[in-house]
Parts: sequence; structure tokens; C-alpha cells
Amino acid sequence: MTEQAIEEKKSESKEWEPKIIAFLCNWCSYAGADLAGVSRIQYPPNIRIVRVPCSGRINAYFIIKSLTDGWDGVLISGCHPGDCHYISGNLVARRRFAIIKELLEFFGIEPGRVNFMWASAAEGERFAVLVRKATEIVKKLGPNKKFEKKW
Amino acid sequence: MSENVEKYIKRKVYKSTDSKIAQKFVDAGLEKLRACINCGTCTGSCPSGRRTAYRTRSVLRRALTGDESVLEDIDIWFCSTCYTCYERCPRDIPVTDMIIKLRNIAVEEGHILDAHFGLANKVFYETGHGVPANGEANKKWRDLRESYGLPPLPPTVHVHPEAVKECQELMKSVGFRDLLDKIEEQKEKEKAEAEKNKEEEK
Amino acid sequence: MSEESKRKYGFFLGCVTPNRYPMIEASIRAVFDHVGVEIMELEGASCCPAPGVFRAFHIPTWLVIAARNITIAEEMGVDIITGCNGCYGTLRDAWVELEHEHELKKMVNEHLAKVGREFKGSIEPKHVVQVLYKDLGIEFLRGFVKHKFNDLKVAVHYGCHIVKPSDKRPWGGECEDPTFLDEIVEITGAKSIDYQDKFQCCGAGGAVRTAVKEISADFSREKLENMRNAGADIIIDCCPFCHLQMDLGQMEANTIYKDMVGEPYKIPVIYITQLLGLAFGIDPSLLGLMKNHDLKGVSPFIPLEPFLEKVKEQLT
Amino acid sequence: MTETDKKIEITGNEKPKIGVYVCHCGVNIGGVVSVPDLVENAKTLPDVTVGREYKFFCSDVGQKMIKEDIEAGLVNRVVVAACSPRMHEPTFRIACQEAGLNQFLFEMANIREHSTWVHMKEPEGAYEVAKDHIRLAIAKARNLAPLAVQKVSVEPVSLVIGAGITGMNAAIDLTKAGYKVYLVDRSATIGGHMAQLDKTFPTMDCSSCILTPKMSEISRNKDIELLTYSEVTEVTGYVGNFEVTIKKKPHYIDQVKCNGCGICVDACPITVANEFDLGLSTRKAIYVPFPQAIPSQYTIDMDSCVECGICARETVCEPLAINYDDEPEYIQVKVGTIIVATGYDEYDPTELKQYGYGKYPNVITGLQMERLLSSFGPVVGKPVKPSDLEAPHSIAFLQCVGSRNFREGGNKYCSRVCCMYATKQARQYKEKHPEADIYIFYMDIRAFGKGYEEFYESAARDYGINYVRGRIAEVRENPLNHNIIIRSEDTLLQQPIEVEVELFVLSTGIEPRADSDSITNLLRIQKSADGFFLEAHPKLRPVDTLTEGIFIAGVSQGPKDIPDSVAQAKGAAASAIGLMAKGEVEIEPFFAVIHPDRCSGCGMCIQNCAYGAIEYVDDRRFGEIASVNVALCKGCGACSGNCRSSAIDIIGFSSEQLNSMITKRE
Repeated sequence: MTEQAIEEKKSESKEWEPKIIAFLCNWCSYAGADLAGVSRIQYPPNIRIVRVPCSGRINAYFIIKSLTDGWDGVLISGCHPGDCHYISGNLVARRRFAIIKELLEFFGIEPGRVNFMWASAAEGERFAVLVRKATEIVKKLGPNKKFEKKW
Repeated sequence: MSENVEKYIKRKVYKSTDSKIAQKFVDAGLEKLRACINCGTCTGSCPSGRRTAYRTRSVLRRALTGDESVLEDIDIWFCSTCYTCYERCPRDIPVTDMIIKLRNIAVEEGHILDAHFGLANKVFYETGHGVPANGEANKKWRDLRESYGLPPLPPTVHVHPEAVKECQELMKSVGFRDLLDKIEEQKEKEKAEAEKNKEEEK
Repeated sequence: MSEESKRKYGFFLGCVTPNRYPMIEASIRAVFDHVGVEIMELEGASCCPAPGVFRAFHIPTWLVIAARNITIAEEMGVDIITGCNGCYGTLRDAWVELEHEHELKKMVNEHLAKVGREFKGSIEPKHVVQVLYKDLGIEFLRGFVKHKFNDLKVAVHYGCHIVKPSDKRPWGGECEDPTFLDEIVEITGAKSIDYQDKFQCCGAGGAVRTAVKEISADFSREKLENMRNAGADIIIDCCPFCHLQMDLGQMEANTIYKDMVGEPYKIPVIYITQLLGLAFGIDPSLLGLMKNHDLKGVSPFIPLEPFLEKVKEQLT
Repeated sequence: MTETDKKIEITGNEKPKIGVYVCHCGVNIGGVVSVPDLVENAKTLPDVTVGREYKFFCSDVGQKMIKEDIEAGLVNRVVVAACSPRMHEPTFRIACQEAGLNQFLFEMANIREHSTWVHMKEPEGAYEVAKDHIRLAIAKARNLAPLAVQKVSVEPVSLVIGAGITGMNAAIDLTKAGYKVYLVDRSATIGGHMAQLDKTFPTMDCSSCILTPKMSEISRNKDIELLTYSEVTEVTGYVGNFEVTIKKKPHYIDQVKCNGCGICVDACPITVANEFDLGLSTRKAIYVPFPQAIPSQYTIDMDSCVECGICARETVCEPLAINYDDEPEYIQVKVGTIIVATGYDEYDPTELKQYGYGKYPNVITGLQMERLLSSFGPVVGKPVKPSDLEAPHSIAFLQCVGSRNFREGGNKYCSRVCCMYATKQARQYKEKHPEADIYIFYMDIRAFGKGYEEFYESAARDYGINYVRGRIAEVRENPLNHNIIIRSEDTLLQQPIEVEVELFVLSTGIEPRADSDSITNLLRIQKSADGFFLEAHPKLRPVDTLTEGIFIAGVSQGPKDIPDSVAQAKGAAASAIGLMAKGEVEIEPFFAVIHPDRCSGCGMCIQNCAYGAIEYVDDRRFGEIASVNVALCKGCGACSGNCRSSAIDIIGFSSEQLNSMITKRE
């Protein structure tokens, strides 16, 4: 059996697990995710973390590219409004995401596939809860096939 | 050797802190109990503990540490569920709910007082009421109702036999009937054994 | 007051109220009728089931039967009103739990489906006192007061399940020192007196009374002693089971703890709507304050005459 | 060999040779996932030339392995898969630099905090996450470019916020090293909570005796500019160059004219509760906080003053120093470092109604007891029952009030000082009233400091203080004499007990300042879950914050006693001195760059920039376009995220780098 075949067999026998890309701001959410680790708070192994300086760094293109590249979900987390390390970067992000959300819905992306949230450096538990929630939502939505390349 | 040596030598040493009961608490989502720091706020708050041997904290600690004899202890039935311990526990443990769950576990193992069992098995299951007004013995209560201009029986299950059936169906569905039957069987067995022992003694 | 006059509630009777203390039922009906609130019957309702006994035997049974009772009101589209702390405890706890725990609701509805019912969570179980205090309001009630009992010293007994567990009750977390019942009592001009361990349990609940009556009687003996020491003329409560415990319990304490009690207790026990109705000018016989019969061995066990004697002047 | 000697020149044109180093971190990573498999998998990825595993790459030996590969020319990009970059990124960057590789050609994959620790119970899932995180790091590494660090100068001036024992010590140490300090406190005096204490455990030396000399030292120190009755209102800038605005609140008294005669105090008709004595005494609307206050300045409390005008009369205030129209004054200072030492609030036990605080007169808090014991307190050190001002014959203390409490409004943590202060107060009272019955109701006695255990031991043995293990359930008042009747369980006897005492002291815990949010917002520092300020690392960087140049010390970082607070003050001062002594500091060269050929000059970025770092410039070739002032830019990316022509990129987190991470190749 080839390795690929083994892999396929494995995946058949198991429940489908979504892969979610998570953009975390360096100062709050990334630190919060670290705290979840230090506190050994368990959450499902479905997210892959990309560190960014601020949630304000994330533009629509990163989100859309994530979806076209086959990630099943996107999670963006920044500091709580008012707590931004860069004064107002997360507020800029919040305004931007409100628009992106509508755009994505217009594209036919299910609302729960892209999630925006806040978690501070102190909120390891909250971070885990939010990841659990996001994973559950994306799991329910099933694999992201909207942008599957069909050539 | 003195005659009453059993009185002095107990040889009672706990060998393990593995607890079946604790596992049942965890399964019921009550693992918060493990946050207990044994501060005694529950016992100190307990109006029952001031007049009985019921010690809230000790009961829960016994349950947590695997002393299963706590299930047979009549003390656990002396909690009046006043919820004072629940309100004051600094560790946010739903103490009263734990005691209720503990009683559930005790009942499951067949430890239930005859009075309680009768109330469930005969009164509640048969009539749908915990304190009924039907039947010959309760005529005075029906008369009392009438004396205040009320119908002799209230518009509850008492005048809706189909509602009694419905309740019974639900109790069967949720496993209460089976539980009662199991206990009844156990109780009868115990009674027979006790009588047998008595006769043998004679 | 047209909006208030349209208020409708499904009256959850429970067991002790209709079957042992029908005067409480009569007074609740009379008072709500008097203030223009419609009381509807929850036909075929059963025991709530009692939180101290049946819940302690088998939690799923307790939850399913409680949910069934709630569905009766849901079908009628009215909030539940109950005059019993125990029923209130059961219905409200079950309601909160089913509202918050999806899995539990699913389990309960699987059973209810077998009898053609479904718990939706569309109505709220309320206590008589909650409706009086929160839905109608003190000022609204004050408008009905005709007689004031200015010399009356009242020992208010709340009971437990009307305020606790506080996270499932509507009193904003207050449970150590609530005042809502005292406030209602005081609109009648009566004085709610402070007494030691005012918020202590009567001892009836939690299966204790069924298990060992003497223990329950010791609870009530302690409460009665504190009430008597504070000079209470009457006891006001808002739960028929507490009512039974304070009423019948006086007889029991007088016999079981004869030596400790000394002079037997004989403090009249009045349910809140009985007092309120009297202040509103409702006929005392409609409120179950006057004996209309010559039955033996029925409630109330402690005669109410001393109370009526005390307020006689103010009623005329 | 110096760094420059062996500098490996990378221009970005040569083919990347990526070295992947997967750390076992003892069993933290290696015990959950197969590190060799991770290495083997990484080696299959394009451009990966070296893959290695080791028990601890952060160790000298581990770093040497990386360095050797760099020096041998085997790798020109380094990926370490280990813990969080917030932990060891600096370590490995320095290692790269030492081996001659530009430190920004390094990338870290966090497979401990973000994988093996959070997926311990699902090793298979943890492996997948770790594998992907390494792949993402490699993708980014492939697109890394060498960068030159930026150096900025550091202003040799420090700002210390809070002038309690912590802030005062930090300020003194800073001036000893030759730096100027602005010491700001919002109250009218320095000294903080320590000024309220009577004696200090375990040595029983008097708080004032050790504090007051420090206070006068501060007032004499020419390098300390003392700004009491002042608050920091704005902080801008960055490490080495903070611009701080400080509001001096109006005293309504001209401090130059005032000669401190105090006649106004006698004349003032308004009496209010004295907060310094926690309401156990009164003061006038015109007042000095306490006799030893520094600076010894009078202040009118305008919340209570009715402007009757009596104090302003010439017969009362001869120099005519009273000025009801006094206005706040704002001053601006430039500092290189900031130390935050804002202290704590005492827990308010009113919400624990079962203890009757605020309802029964003879229930007081620990800090109130401290004032009663204080020789310059309201009863000159002879504690009395508030109900009748008689010395109590029995006192009960209850520990952990508000602490170790999971309920809403409670604090989960241990306040760390209450066990000892209750023991100290009990001993102090017992010294003067040996016949008194003293009970301390406790759950656990925490006597962890130097000399504490001995102190506690002696309290029970030599002083006969009764320690009862149990948390008091409820109290009620004896209506006859205001005594407090306590109900509790003696958990060691497993018996409910009832005790009647004449005074009941709640050993209240420590809480973060109710308005500590204003500090976190002002300084952009974080709070931990308990509400105290968050340190950069719980063990190795206990006084640093995540914002460079800002340090925290004392109880504002977490409950601690006086010795620990002073130790932190000294630590924070040393850290600040370290920064300032160098005169310059390296900052990460992560900032926005604009591709002028793509910029449409829409100005959206200008609006979004919180630092005013972007402005319009007239470009000869491209017309009116945006331009970044690198000195002001912090590299947050708010501009880039909104740029509709993708004309702005962020160095260090470039679009190319992020895109390469997003790209899913499976």
C-alpha cells in the first residue's frame, strides 16, 4: 500500500477534522494562546496559528486566500476593544471585518466559517473556549469546498 | 484478653482514595467538588448539622475519598435542602446539588428509607400527587375544601385519570418504574432474609 | 390599569396547598380576583415533583415530570404562578436547567414526545410573591389597602426555595437578607419584626420531615422560640409546606419537646395572601380565616382567633 | 572572532538553505509527539537542508549545534521548533547573530504552548499541529530577508507612577545611579498603604519608623521631582522616548503662599470621614492627610467643601493662600523608562452579607484594625470596639475574606499577607491584653517568608492565640451588647461551633486598583487573569512588561508583602537603569513600507494610523502619495490591512511571508 493510500484509509476510518487557520495578534491573543498552553488547557487540535503584530494587519485578501487555499475555517483574534497594544488597530480591524463578513456572505461563504473574536493575554481559558466553539461550528459546516479548484 | 475487645480494636484504615462515587459526580458534571478546600462553610451554615450528626463537608469528603459507607448513612437524608451551603461555598461548589446527587446514588444502590420508598412507590406513582386528597382516608380534606367553596378535588391529576396514566408512562420511560421495582425486590429479599435470621435465632 | 387587568396566569396548585391547606388556595384566588388578575387552571397537573424527595430519588424523573407540568402552561400560553416554595423550586430549577442545557432538554423532550408533549421554554414559572412584588408592584398593591393593622407584630418566614439557589431566582442574587416579603407585609400597616435566624429553614423540606419528623420539629421549635422571644403576634409565610411545618409543627414541638418548649406555642400562622386579602377588605371567610365547618383533625391546627381578635377593631 | 569578522552576507538572492531544529524540550514536546518523525518530515520539504533534534536547543550545546551549521555554510535560514517565541526568540536570534547570520533570518515554530501542551491528550492531533506549524515556519523562513536593527537613544530620565514603599524605593535607587526621576502619586502625600500600617511582621518594627525616613529622603532628593496630587493623563512615544503628560490637580490653596499654620482646619465647618483612617475618624474639608504627610501641604476636598468662605477670610488665612478658582495644571515631560507601582485596594467585604460588615458596628476589616493599633491612629494604638469604645475582651479574626473565593466578586488568588498580618495584630493585642481571648479562623496558614513560620509558631505557643481551622459561616449580633456571635465548623473536630466575641476582624485581602484599567490603557500594558499587571515572564522577567521600557513593581503586579515589594522595586529600578545606562536601545525594524508605484494617495492609511506616522508627500514621479515616518511607526499594520491597492507592506510580517504561510500544500 502506498503511503497515500494508507493516509486515505486512515482518514476514511476517522471522523473528518477541519483545519482552521488562526491569525493571532502578538500582544493579546497569541499570549492568551500561550497561557492556555502554560495552563495545559486542552482544546481540539484543529487550528494552525499564524502570529501577526495586530488584528489590524489582517486584510480581506489573507482571509480569502485562506479559503481559496483550502483551509476549512479562518479565525482572527485580537485584543479586546480598548486594550489594543497599538491604541486602535483592533478597532480598525473591527470595522474592516464587519464589511468583510458581508462580502464573504455575498460570495456564498457560510457565516460561521470565518470567525472574529477577542481574547486577552490573560484569557487562556477563554481562548480555548473560543477555539472549541469555532471548531464545532466549522465541523458542522463540513469541508470548505466553495473554492475547490475544478481544473 | 478482655471480652469486649471488638469495641476497642477497629483496624479501620482507608486503603485507597479511589472513589466510585467521585467518578459518578464527575460523570454528572459535578467535578467542581474537587475544588473543595475543606473550609467547613457548608457545615457551619447547616441548620441540620446543629441538631443532627449530619456534617455536610464530612459527607462530601467521604464520598470524594471513597468511603462508600456514606451511602448507607441515614445522615444524608437530614439535609433539608435549604441551599445555605450552596450560596456560601467560596469555591462555588453546588453543595446542595451534590447532596441530592449523592442521594440519587444511594437510592440506586437500594439505600432508601421505607417511608420515602412508600411515598414514591405507592403515593406518587399511583396518584401523581405527593400529598393526595383522594381515597377514603382523605375525605376530611375534601370536606375542608368544600367548606371554603372549592370543589372537593382540585383540577389536577385527581380529576384527570388520563393525566395519571401519562405521568406513569413518563416515569416508565425515564426508568423510574424499573428503579422502584428493583428496590422493591431488594427490600422484599432483605425482609425475607431478616425473618429467616430471626427464626433461625429462635 | 387596563393592562394589569388583562394579566393571566396558570395556577400551579401542587399538593399541600389544595389537599391540606385549601384556605391558602382560596385566599390566592380571592386576592388575585380582587386585583383583577385572571387565574387559569392547569388541568391535569401533577405533583411538581417535590424537590427534596423525588428529585433526591431520581433526578431524571424529577426533571421529566416537572417539564410535563410546564408544558401544560406552555400550551395555554401563560406564565405559571405557584404559591408553594417547593413547587417554585422544582419548576424554576427545571426551567433554568432545561433552558441552559441543550443535551438535557433533548433528553427530556425524547421522553415527553412519547406522550405528545414538548418542552419549549416559552413561559416562566413564577411565585405568587414574585407576581405580587415584581409583576404588580408594591405601589399597585398599596392602592387596594383598606384596613391597616398598625399594632400587629409579624414574624416573616421566607422559606428557602423562594430565594435560593439565588442564581436561578429573580432577586438579583440576594439571598442573605431579602426584604420583598417584609415590604409586602408592611403595606398592611403591620410591623415586620426582626428575629434571630429569620432566614433559617423551617425543617420540613429535603425529605427530612418524611425521614424523621422529630428533626423537622426541632428546626421549627428553634424558629418558633426565636419568634416568640421577639414578640411575634403572628407568623406570615409564603409556602404551604413551611405553613404546615409552622402550624402542625407547633403541635408537634409542644409534644415532642415539651420540656424545652415550656408554655406551649400558639402563634397563629397566616399565609401572605390571607393577610393581604384582609387588608384589601376581602371577606375573611373567603380567605379561609374563618372556620366554616366542624371537621376534626384538619388544618389550621393553631387557632387563628387570637389574630382576628387583634385586628377586629381595625377591620370595622 | 568578532561578529563582523564572520558575517555571512545574505542578499536575498541566494537559494535558501533552511535548517530545521526540533526541540524535545525534555518531555514537554518529545513526550507527546515523535520528534524524529517531525524532523524527517521537515527534511522532505523544499529548501530544507538540515534537520536536527535535541533535548534542549536553548541550552549552550543546542545553540552550538545551530551555530556550527551556520558557520559550516550548511544553512542560511534557521527554524527552531520549540516553545513560544515570546520565550526564546531572543535567545536564538542572538545565537544566529553570534554565528554571523543576520538575526532576522530566524523563525520559530511554537509546538509546545500551541501544540503538545494544549493537545496532550490527543498526541495524534498534536503531531499534526506540530507538523503544520513547522511547515508554516519554514514557509515564512524561505521568504525572510536580512534586516538591520534600529537603534534609538534613551532619555536618561525615569517616571515612577505611585509613591508607596515600592515607588519610593525604585525612585531612590534610580537617583543613586544618577538618573532624574519624576515621582507621581495621585494622593496628596507619598507613603501609600504602608503609612497606614502600625507594625510590620515578623520583626515587629514600626512601619512609620522605617517609612518616614524614606519619605523625607524623597523630599530632600534633588533628582526626584515629586508630583503628588497628580495623575498621568497621557503617554505617547516608545522605549527611551516616552512623552508623558501629567495633570496636577488643584489644591485650591496656593502652596507658595501657605505657611502651614493650620488655622483654616480648625475654622472649617465641614467634617467628613477620614479615608486615611478608613472612616474610623473624621477630617475637615480642608486637610492634610496625616501629620507626617510629605509634602506637608493643605488641600481642599472640593467634593465636600461648600465654599462657605470661612477659610478664605484674612482673619483665618493671613497670607490669603485660599483660591477656590484653582485650576488643574498640565505638565509635559520626556522620559526614557517608566516604572508602574500603583499598589492595591483593600477588598470590600460588604457584599459578604453573612459577615455583617457595614451592618454591625463591631465588625471591622484588617486595615481598620491596623489603624486602631496605630500609635498615631484614631485611638492612639489602643484598639476599642466601635460600638462603645471599650477595649474588647475577645477578638476573632477570619482569614481569606474575599480571597481564594471562586464566587462572583471574590478573588481566586491568595492575598499572601493576611495570615501574617492577622497573626501580627493578634499578637500585638495580646501583648497589651494577655487576658483577652483571640481566635483566628483559618483554612490554611501560609507562613512562607523569612522568619514567618517562627512568628506564627510563637503566636500559638507563646501568646496563646487560638487557631481554629474553619471558615466562619455566618455571624449575628447579640442585640444586648453588640457582641458578635459566630457560627462555624471546627473542621478538625468536625463539629459545628458557636463563639461569642466582642470584636470581629475580617482579614480582607488585596485587590487590583479598581481603576487599574486606566493605567493599562495609558501604557498599553496587560493584566493577568487576576487583574494585576502582567509581567513579561512569570519567572525570568518578573518586573518587565510586554512593552519595552515599561516596568512593574510591587503589589500592582500581584499581592506581596513589604520585603517582596521592595525587592521588586529594586529589580525594576535596575532594569530601567540598565536600559538608560546604555544610552541607546535596539528596536525591531518592523515597520510599514510604501510601494510608491502602487499608492493611489487615497489617504485611508493616514486616517487609520494611531501614531500619525503616515503623511502625504509630493513625489516627483508619483504625485501626492503616502509616506511613512519610520521613527513614529510601530509596525502594527493597521494601514496595510486597509490599503486597497496593496501599496503598504509590513517588514517582518510581509504579505509575501504571510501568504506563503497560508498557502496550503498537502
